[in-house]
Amino acid sequence: MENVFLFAGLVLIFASILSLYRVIYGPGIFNRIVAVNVIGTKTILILVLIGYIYGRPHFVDIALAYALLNVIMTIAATKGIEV
Amino acid sequence: MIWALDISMLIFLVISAVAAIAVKDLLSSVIILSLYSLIMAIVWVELRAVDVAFTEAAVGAGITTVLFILTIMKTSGRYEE
Amino acid sequence: MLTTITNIISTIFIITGLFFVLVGTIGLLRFPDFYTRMHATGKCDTLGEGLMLVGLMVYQGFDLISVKMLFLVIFIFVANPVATHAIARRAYKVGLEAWRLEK
Amino acid sequence: MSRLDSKKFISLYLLLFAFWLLLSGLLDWFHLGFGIISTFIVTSFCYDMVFVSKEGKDNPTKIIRLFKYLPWILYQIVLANIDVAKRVLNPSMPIEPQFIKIDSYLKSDLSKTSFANSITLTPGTITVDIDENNTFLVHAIATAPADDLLGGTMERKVAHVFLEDK
Amino acid sequence: MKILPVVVALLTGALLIWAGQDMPDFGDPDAPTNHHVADWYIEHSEEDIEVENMVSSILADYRGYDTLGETTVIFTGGVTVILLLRGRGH
Amino acid sequence: MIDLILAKYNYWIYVVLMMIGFYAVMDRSNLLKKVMGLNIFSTAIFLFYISIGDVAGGTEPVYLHGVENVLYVNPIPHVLILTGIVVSVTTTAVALGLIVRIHEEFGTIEEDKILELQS
Amino acid sequence: MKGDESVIVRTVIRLMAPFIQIYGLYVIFHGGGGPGGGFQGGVILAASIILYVMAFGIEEGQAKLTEKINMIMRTTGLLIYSGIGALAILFGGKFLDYGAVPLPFIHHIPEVRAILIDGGVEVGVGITVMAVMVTLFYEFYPGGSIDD
Repeated sequence: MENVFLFAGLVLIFASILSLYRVIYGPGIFNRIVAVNVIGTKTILILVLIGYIYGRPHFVDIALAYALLNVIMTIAATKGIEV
Repeated sequence: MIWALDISMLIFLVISAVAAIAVKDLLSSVIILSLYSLIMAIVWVELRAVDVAFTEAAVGAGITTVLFILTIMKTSGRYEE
Repeated sequence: MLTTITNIISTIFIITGLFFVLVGTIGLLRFPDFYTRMHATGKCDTLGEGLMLVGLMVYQGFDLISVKMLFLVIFIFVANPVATHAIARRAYKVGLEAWRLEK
Repeated sequence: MSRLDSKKFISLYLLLFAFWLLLSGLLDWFHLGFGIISTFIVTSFCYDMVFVSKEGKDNPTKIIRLFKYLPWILYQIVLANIDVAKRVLNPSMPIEPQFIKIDSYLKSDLSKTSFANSITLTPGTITVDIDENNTFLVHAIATAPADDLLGGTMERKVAHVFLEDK
Repeated sequence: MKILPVVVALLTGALLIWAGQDMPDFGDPDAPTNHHVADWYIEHSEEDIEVENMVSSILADYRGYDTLGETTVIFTGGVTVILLLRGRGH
Repeated sequence: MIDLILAKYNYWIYVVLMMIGFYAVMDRSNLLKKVMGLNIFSTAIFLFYISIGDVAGGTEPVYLHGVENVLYVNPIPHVLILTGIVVSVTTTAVALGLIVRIHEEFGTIEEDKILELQS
Repeated sequence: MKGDESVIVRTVIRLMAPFIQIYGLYVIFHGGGGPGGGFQGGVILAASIILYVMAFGIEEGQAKLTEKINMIMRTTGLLIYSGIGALAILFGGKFLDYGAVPLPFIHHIPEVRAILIDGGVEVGVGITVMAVMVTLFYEFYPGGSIDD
């Protein structure tokens, strides 16, 4: 099963690197916020999967905390754009 | 095989650091900086520093980004001249 | 025997989730404007990551860790659409033009 | 400080304490004691945030109906993803984006929120804005899903869950 | 783009790379850093303090002074920002 | 040579990150960019410390019960870096406060213009 | 500045905030058993208040957690930490030597130290960090600074 988790982690990182294109070149601030939000939700999964790869899965706490704080980051970023 | 994950994360880290410095729009730069710190959190879980990863996730996503954005709002300028 | 079956089920869940996540990423790259990109990310990421977490829950069995992952699934299903809505609303308020089909 | 409603307070306390137990899982007196104290602090800090008085009637019926609603919405989410996958992977990309407006008769905050989240998760539509007159502004990716939404099936189902049938 | 900052940054980097050649390998279990106090902490921390997380026990007990100083630093930072941004014009 | 690069790759990444941060602190005239460069610089140093304490094949420094002869990662750098992160956050907050104050005083946060205004 | 988020964001934040706070307190009290501790829990607690202020506006937030209570909490946390250290001197130990503090019913010294770390020191750090972070946020938020 470790190979499945490792494969899943690598595919998620590949998807994040594809999304990085939108972060760097994406026209305008909104595309960047969307792409960073997407990479953030992928990060939650990568954190859980690394816990399983190392065989100590009781570190889901970090992923939970990150999920909570990702929302704050997104809402704060949308607030920073003046209407 | 974990080294593949490690190396790709590190390259990701360098790219996002360069992007954070090079982008002209200040708000975009702050958002890329938060991306940088979340990649850093993954690197620290890989190096088995769980507490440090927790702190970095909390600080990088929660506090530093919010403070930077509020400063940009107060200094009333998104674009660098 | 039982372990093999659970492993196969969780692998199926994880692979399906990965497929949807990849579709969302391709949509993020391919769609022509901001609002249509939100369609790809808002839906595919939510379901893809939910499916992967369910697969990990099946692998883990029933204990406190899988309960925490259940919280994570619920949280993603509530928070992801709200984040999508917040970004789209601010873009609409700012007056971002939507892409239309050229006739 | 508004008036303390003891029923709301106790139900929120029990809910949060159950959440604490599921997170902690340690049943020794030390952690249980801290659980009781911290749940009390949080409950007294935000007792007026979760159960709002105008939404507080007949909660058990709502929960039963919510569980009946969940399978349908999950099925719709899967349909939505297959729909997006078809559109993304098709080389010609069959999309014609448009904005539509829906006048809704939903009243409470909770039902509006559920309706907006359901719109975002189901095929081809995302909620963009909601104004004071309960008008939802929806971005649709093609004409067919927009017509589906204007048909009003989902609104009726959400209204049924929150006891707000017309 | 001015030339001086690039040169200074590259020089510093070259110096660090030159110095880094003598470091022990990455992830080497026999590196000297992993064997002075670290072994003692890993072996004895659970007998001394009934806490599973070694980082917590070192942070709050063996190196309690550090953490007290850290908390003081946070407090001072908050007070400094208040002094900078509040109540001007007096 | 190739051995040297592969055996210590974390160290070289830290050097690269540090150079990026250092360059930003020196070259950018916008004060916010300088603070961002400072953040990147400090994270590079943290990466160096944690890399020193890493042990290949080790596990997290949380006790595993019921298993003999577990190899744990060195916990001391983690403790030092926790303190370091906290101090870095406080430094950032104070620096941002100073930037807000500078903007109120001079009306700009570009270093060149501030120097012009002062002279 | 008033919060200008839509009713959807407000409702979700209103429903989520108590759970985020419980989670933050859980992280503070379980610093010994896994990852976490005072600093991380304090930041999560502050994050819940930051979310509340961003959705409902600064006046609502400062009515919930007033500047006076915030000031008291800022100092209380530091006082708890150094107070436990001073208590150890009072009972004949050295400064911050938790084992010297006598607790009722518990005389096993490693357990005393564990309890004082989890329930005393981390709580002090958490309270200080939370109050300072909220203070920073109030000061930087447009219209949040109080002139007295």
